[in-house]
Order: sequence, then structure tokens, then C-alpha cells
Amino acid sequence: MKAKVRAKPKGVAWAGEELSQKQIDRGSALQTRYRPEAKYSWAAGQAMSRFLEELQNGKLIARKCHACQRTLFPPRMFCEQCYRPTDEWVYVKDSGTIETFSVSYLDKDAKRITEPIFVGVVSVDGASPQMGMMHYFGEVTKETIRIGMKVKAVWKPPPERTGSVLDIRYWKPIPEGRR
Amino acid sequence: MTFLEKTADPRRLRHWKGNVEADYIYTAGIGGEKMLKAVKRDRTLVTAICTHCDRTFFPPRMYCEHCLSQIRKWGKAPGKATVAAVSLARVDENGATLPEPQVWGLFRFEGVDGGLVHRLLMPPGKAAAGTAVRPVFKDARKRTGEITDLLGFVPLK
Amino acid sequence: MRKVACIGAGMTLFRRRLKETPKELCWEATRMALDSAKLEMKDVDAVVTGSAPDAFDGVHQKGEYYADGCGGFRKPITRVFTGGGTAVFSPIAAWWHVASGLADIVLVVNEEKMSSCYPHPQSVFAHIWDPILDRPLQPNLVWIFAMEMNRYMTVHKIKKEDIARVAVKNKRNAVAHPAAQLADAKITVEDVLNSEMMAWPVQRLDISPPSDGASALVLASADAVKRLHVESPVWFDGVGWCIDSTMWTDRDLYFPEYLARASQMAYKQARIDQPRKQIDFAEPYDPFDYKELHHMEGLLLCNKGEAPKLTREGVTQRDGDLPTCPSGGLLGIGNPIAATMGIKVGELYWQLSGQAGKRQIPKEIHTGVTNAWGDLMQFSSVVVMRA
Amino acid sequence: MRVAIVGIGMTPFRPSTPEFSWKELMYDAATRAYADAGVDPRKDVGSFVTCAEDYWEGFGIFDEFVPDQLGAAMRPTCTVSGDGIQGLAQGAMQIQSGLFDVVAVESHSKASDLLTYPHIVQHALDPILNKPLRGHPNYLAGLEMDAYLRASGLTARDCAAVIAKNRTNALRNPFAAYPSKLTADEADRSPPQFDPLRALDQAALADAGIVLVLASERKARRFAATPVWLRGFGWGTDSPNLEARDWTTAKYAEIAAAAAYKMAKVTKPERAFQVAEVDDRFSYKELEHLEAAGLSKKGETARRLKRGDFALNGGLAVNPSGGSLGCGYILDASGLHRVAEVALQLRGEAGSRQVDRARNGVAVSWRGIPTATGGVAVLGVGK
Repeated sequence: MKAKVRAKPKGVAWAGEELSQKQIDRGSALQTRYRPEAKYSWAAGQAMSRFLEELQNGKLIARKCHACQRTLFPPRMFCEQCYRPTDEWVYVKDSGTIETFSVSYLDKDAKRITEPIFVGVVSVDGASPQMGMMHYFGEVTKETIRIGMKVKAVWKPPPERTGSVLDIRYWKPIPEGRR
Repeated sequence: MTFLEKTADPRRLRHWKGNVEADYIYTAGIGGEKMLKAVKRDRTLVTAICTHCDRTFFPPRMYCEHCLSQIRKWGKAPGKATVAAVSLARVDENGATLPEPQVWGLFRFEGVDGGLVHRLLMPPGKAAAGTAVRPVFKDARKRTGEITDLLGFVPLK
Repeated sequence: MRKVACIGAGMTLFRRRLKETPKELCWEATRMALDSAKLEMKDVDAVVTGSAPDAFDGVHQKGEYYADGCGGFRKPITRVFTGGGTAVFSPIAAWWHVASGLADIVLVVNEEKMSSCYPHPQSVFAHIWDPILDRPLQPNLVWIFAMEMNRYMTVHKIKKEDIARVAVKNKRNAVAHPAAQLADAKITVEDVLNSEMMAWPVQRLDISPPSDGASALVLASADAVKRLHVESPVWFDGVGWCIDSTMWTDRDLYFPEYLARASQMAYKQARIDQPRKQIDFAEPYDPFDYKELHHMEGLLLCNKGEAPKLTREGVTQRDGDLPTCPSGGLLGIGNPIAATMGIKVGELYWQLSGQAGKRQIPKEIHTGVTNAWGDLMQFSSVVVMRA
Repeated sequence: MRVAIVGIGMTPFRPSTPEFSWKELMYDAATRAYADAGVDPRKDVGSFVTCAEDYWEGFGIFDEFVPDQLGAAMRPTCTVSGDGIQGLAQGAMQIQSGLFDVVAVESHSKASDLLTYPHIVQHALDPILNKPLRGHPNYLAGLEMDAYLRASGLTARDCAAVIAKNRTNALRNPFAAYPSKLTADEADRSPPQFDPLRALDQAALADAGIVLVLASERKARRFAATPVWLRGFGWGTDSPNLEARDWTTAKYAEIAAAAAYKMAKVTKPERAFQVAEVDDRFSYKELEHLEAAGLSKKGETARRLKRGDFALNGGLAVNPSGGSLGCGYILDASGLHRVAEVALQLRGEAGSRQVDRARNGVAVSWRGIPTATGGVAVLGVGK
């Protein structure tokens, strides 16, 4: 279709009144401020309650589906592929493989930080292939970290654990040949 | 039920706390500035007039919600309003009992589509629909261009 | 299945911060779309709207709040929401309003006002993650892209400069778009590669900017197209959408399988079995430069890992054999999440009806495809349109 | 093309459900619906629709967290940020457009996960005009009740009769969270909270999940259960601006009902149905919705209520489930629950609350304050 090329779409008015940060800061554009109180206490439920309990014990736990034979990590009470309840709890190892990672110079509010955060996905030994969790990596540099690197969880000491993914401080490299 | 096993020990059921909060700065927008700047300046309540529908709106907007025409004509609401509905809130948004009921009203202006939901500043026992009222404002120096520049409505007499 | 056409479109400027309220942005886009279709609200049977997280605009149930700006006053109006995928999904929802026979003329309005939340829209993105598994790690949105991009680059051994070429192409294309926020006629690959490192491998110029904006479309049945004597309707030939599992840490991020499924669904309806040959141009969703490549592969426009090569060879330039993002894309025009409908489905409409002005693809075009992508690297919506 | 409900699944309503995550609650409801329909979601269901809002759930993009527990991973799935009947309508249109033969529609409430409900409702108000005035947002229901009662001639005592009827109906519903043997006199003495609105005029929050399986006419007859035909549906919105909307008539319900009745070819709604599940988020809303949906003529509602017309076997059973007042208010899932209850009644599977000879029924929903949006679904069995 090339017949009727118009300079602009029919009947247009590209509307929009741009404001600068200055206009906001000085209040020359009227504004109303508000902070919602939006607080939650999510029931962790069957699968995540047990997962958190085991983290506090310094262990990682998964659920096995007898139909597809997968070991599902993080654990869930149902298998999303077979659509049936999962069958048993199984412990998996606290070692694994870096599937992907980033070296972040941004914090959660997009503020710049100078000491980068090493973060990524670690697939966990003992779970089905490529099943894992997001976490931090430590004792690495941006030169040494790579996809495929073998890593092991560094746990907080038991009294400091609360039943959280943060009970693992980070995952550190396992020297080659020491698995 | 649906899972093959569930814990029967309620102490093992965990909860996880969090929020979905941020700070917001809402711009009053084209219609909002039209209204709030006039309140701030000289306590005028500006109306929007849709010449296509032949309707007058308060609060004023940049478009008519009936026909989506752009509003190009502005007017002024009467200084007098009528209470169309009343409610006495006895609890606040945290569920706490208020020492005195807050009186809320729906206010209508004659010849104007719309009106305002705001506070009715009179004793709870006397608040009733049908009361003739007028708006009251903050002192000029304290006005910030927000809806709270309007303190509420008081009975005419 | 009734035939459905797009007969009008509109959008606001995309800017970092606009004065208008979300309602007013909706109205501006809606008014422009109605004017372009020469219609009024009395002609419209139903309204569909799309917007991404309520937490951007900062209003709970924001689809209700801004409904009047979309023409929702005393009409059936519905908001659909599939994360970033909403940009191409709400037109699909409007499509089924018409295809089912329920409505003849439907308005689609998408809006996003990201400048309302402080300190940064990215703070709000913290809430899109799983509260127990992910949020304790205080994630930043850019991590998603960095992790996916790294996986994609590593699996296919892709060089960063081949990804940067996408940002350069789109920001240059955007110069011709009247709504563009970050068009740059002079940008080079070196500029992208030298821009600030945000979260390796993602740099500042790999990213589309957060924006305020709205866009709107008018959809009509074949009967209505005839009745209204529409000059150049653009027909919806196929629609598709698909979501992958929530458990994103259990998936290989190198290829968007869910997009391939959504594409197959749409191509089947459009009777397309060789997409690379039968599709003349594409508007793949490009919030980040590598995403355009990822989506070209997911749209089955090339083999896995081949998209960087096509880009390097100039195939995807506006005057190339398979132009991609002739609009300028999210990278060049801006990224008010759901409102990017105007530069995806909207651009397909403008291009295929010959109304794209300076952006008009020079070759003869008959068929275009677009997609949007959303949720946790998990969802895609696809629309195929024909002149 | 006609569309039928062929599968119904719901979890019991509970004030809280600490044993389930939101995913597990949804799985529970979906499993029951698929078992009822006799379908395998991985093979037989073409598309999935969920009705949810981010702030109800506590997520930025709740859509992410939907597919697995519905059997929807790697399938066409979407969120409707709306009421259950709006979601039902989208599912029906997907079938009517020829895309799919079977669609699952889900909605749920995990209100017990939400600690600051009144604040969230306040957060839905216009940020410039209303939000800065703060306050518990139910003052809006108080204002509307005042406006409606004076315009309709109904009284707070009539509203108390609604509360008593629904809480008592709920005694016959094993899934209800708030059944009680309550008289209108007792309800009338409930302490005021947003006068004229009293504590018991407000339905209490509950958790529950609802899933319906829809099928095209072609497929519907292959399922085990009696198909319940979705004969008509509609939805509508009045002005979202508090100041500009109608405060004495539920315009959205009028618009929705007009569309649904047109589709279902219902010309005399007040005589067309044996059962109606009508939004009763607040007691007065049941009466307002009955009138707006044409189920009771304005001016006759008080008399008909007193005469018992809306009782379980009074001619038009209104909220035999117990409604939101008796079952608990489950946010946007309320609309889907109303449809589910009507469908169970029409199947003759409503147990001790079964309405005699129920062949045709209607469900009316509302999205709650501060919205002016609702839906209507007309259901029937037989040809």
C-alpha cells in the first residue's frame, strides 16, 4: 500500500504538555502528594512455608512429580505441566550452576552504586535441569564470573537465619575439580 | 481436598510481609489547574461549559465526558450549594473510632452538572440533606493549589 | 469469525513528564483517534482499555478512574492487563468484541503515566517480583533484562555491538516520528557502547526511557467499514497470545518460546506458513535493544541467533528487505508501557494505510506483524495486519 | 453461537485462609471446576481468563502469578482488571469469535493477605479531587445510602430485612463464611458506622476462589453436567467521577441489564427469572440493583420485600446463596460467585437452599466503591 502517502495522519493533534523537573520542584505546576498505605501479609501456604522452614535449617527442599518425574524447585504443591498434585518432598543440594547473571550498578530505586551487585540465576544440583533461584554471587569479580560456573551457597550462621532466601548470604564459586 | 498432603500444624504455616508503596506526585492537570488556581487566587469555583451538549460541569474538565468535545468555555459556579446527601463517619481509614463523627456531604450547585463530595462543617446532629450551604476556604496565604484549600461547606445562616 | 479492521488511530506525545492527568492523556489520544476515523462517541459500541501497573499512575483500579477519558461514560468498558504485553493485547481484546459479533465499532485506549511515582518508576517495578523468592533480594527491573540479555548473548555468542545497532537504528528512525522523546539522528554504535553501565551487559542507551503517554485505536467490523465508506481500512489477519510459567528461574531465557507459540496462533489464522517471506515489515517490541532481536526470532522471522546478523547487514533498516521498528520503536519514541500500542499496532495501521508520512516504508507493503512482551519475561501478544 | 457453563468450582468462603497461598487457593478452585466439567486443562481448555487487580493482591503485575495453578502455563491467558462478569463476557466472546471451544474463567479473593483494605479503596479515589480528603472510604456508601433511600422511599429498616434474609439464607450454604440466625430487628439495631450505614449493612471480607468452565454449543453437549446457557451478558460503567454520576440509580446495572436482556430476548425481566444473585456489598445495594436491573419496579420494592417475594421460595429468590452479606465479600470474584450460584440453582444442585423449579436466573454484579461499574449475566437451562 503506497498509494496515498500523507504528510501526517488524518485529523491529527499530537497533544501533550511537557513539564520539566524544575516546574515540579518549584511547584509552578500544581501537584498533590500522596503515599498509599498498601501493606500485606501473604500467606506463604503449604509449599513456601516448608521451603522457608528448611532454609532456616540450612537446607533447600523441592517437590517431586511422579508423573513427569521432575524435581520441582522452588517447590510447589502442584505440577504446572501435568496439572496434578506433586507427590513428595525431596532435599536438593546447596550447590549448583550459574545459568545467567548480571553485574549491577543500580540499586532497587535505580540509584547508582559503585560497588556492583553480582546477581543471577543459579540452577540447583539435584533439581531437574535448569531449575533454580535468583540470588547474589560473592567472591567473584566481573572478570571471573561466567555462565556455567559451579557455585555453592554460603549460609548465614543458624542463629541469624529467619526463614528467608536471605538465610543464604550469596553463592560462591567452587574451585574446578572440587565437587 | 486437592493436595495429597497438607500440614495439620498451624504453627508451621508462615506469612510473609511486604507492601506496594511509593511516593506519588500527581499533577493537577489541565482541568485541575483551571479549578485549583482559581480557588487559590480568589476562591472562585470555575465551571466548564460544553457548548456541544449545552451542559455546565463542576469540577471543570478539559473535555466533556458525555461527547468527548474539548472544553473551550469556562464559567463560574453559584456561591450557594445544596446538601444532596449526608453521611457521618464514625471510624477512620485505620478502623479507629473517631472522637467526633466526621460529617461528609454531597453538594450540588443549581444549574450545574456534578458538584462536590467534601466535608460538611456543621454539628453531626444537625446535618441533613436539603441544607443550603456555601464553601469555606483556607486563608489566602495558606492555600497550596490542592483540594484541601477548600475546607468544606457551612450552612448559609 | 467476523473480519475486523482498524480505521483510526491517535496518540499523545511521549515525554518523561506530561502535565495532563491520566484521564486527560486518555482523552487526547481518544479524541485524535475518533477524529481520524471521523466518528463520535455515539457511534462507539464498546471500549477496551489497557494500562500496566496501577502503581505507576498511583491509582488503585486505574482503569475505572480514567474510564471517562476513554469514552467509557455509560458504555461497556473493560480493562485488560498482561504487563508490558498489554500494548498489543488490548487491541486483541477489542478484536474479539467485534469478531464475536457483540460490537461493530470499538475504541481501544491505552495509557501510562510513569512520572507520578517517586523516587523513580523503577521503585515500583520492585513489586512485580515474587514476594518470597525475589523481593527480599531488592531487585531492580533492569536485572531482568540483563540476565536475559546475558543468556541470549552467551548462548549465541553475540557481540554487544550487534545489539547496539538496534538502538542506533531505532533512535534514528524515531527522528521522523512527531511524538518521539529520544530521537537522535546522529547516534552511533560507539555512543551506545560508551554509555553508562547500568547492569552489565545493559548500558544506558540499550534502554528505552520511561514516559508518560496514551494511544488509541478505532476498530470496526466489515459492515461498519462498508457503511462508513472507510478509504483505507487495515485488517486484523491474525491474533495470538501466550503466557509461560511463573517460575522464571526454571526456564532457559535465551529464546521466548511463549512468543513462538503466540506467533503460530496468529500465523495460523492469517494463513502464514513462511513468515519471513510473507511478512513485509515488523514492529517487534523493543523496550531494550536486544529485545527486538529476541522478538524477531520469537516471531519466527529468522532462525534462533540470526537476528543480529540481519541487523548488521541492514536488512531491518527502513529501506531494507525486512524493516523492523520503522516507527522508531520504544527505544526512540519512548516507553509508556501499555501506551506503546500507538507505536506497535498504531504504526502497523499508519504504515499499511499509507499515512506514516516521513516514516513511510519506501517499498510496497501488504502485511505487517507486531508483538508486545510482558510480565516476568513470560508473556507475548501478536497481531498480524494486512492492508 | 451459544455459550454454556459446563464446569463450576469454588472453595469454601473463609474469613482467612492461612493454609493456602493465593496460588494454592486458585489451584483448589480450578481443580474442582475441571473435575466438575471433566476436562484436563492441559489438553481441553483453549484459553484462560482471570479477573484480578494488583492492589487487591499486593503485586505490581499480578498476571505473572496466574498461569501455573490454572493449568495455563504456555497457553493463551490474560487478566481482566475487572469484575467476574466482565471476565466471563471476555471468555464468552473468545468462544463466539471462533478462537476457542473451551475457556476457563477464574477470580478469587485473598483479602486476608491485605492488611490495609480501607487505604486501598481510598487509593482508588481521584488523586486531585477526593483522595487528599482522606477518611474511611465507606463514607461514600453512607452518602449513597442516604441519597438512595430518600429518592426511593425505602428505609433503613428495609435494608435490615435484606441483611436478615441473606444471613439466614447463608445458613443453608455450607460454603458461606458469615451465616447467622439474625432477625430484621436485630440487624436494625446494628451500631451506625457511616450513618445511615450501619456495621451490619456492610458485607465482611472473605477469601475464596471461583472458576467456571465455558464451552461452545458444539462442545457443551459432550460434557457430563447439564449445560447452563449463558443467554445474555452485559456490563457498563457510569461516570467514574463521584460528582458526576447518578447517586440514586445504579446506571451501570441499567446499562448492563439492557444489553444482557437484549441478547437473551428478555422483555419482562420482573417475571423472567426464578432466581437472582444480586450484588449486596452493602445491604441497600441489593435493593438498588434489583430496581436498576428491572427485577423490581421502583416504588414496589419495599412492599415486595415485606411480602417475602425475594425469600427462598417467594417467587424470585434473591441471593439464596446468602450473597456477600451471608457468604462474605470476595472482591472482584463476587460477580463470578453470583454466576456460579445461579448455575448451581439451575442445575438443581443447590442442596437445601435449592429454589423450586428454577429454570432461568440472573446475576448482577458491582465492583464496589468508588467504582460505578457492574455486570449482568442471564442464565438458563433447557433449550
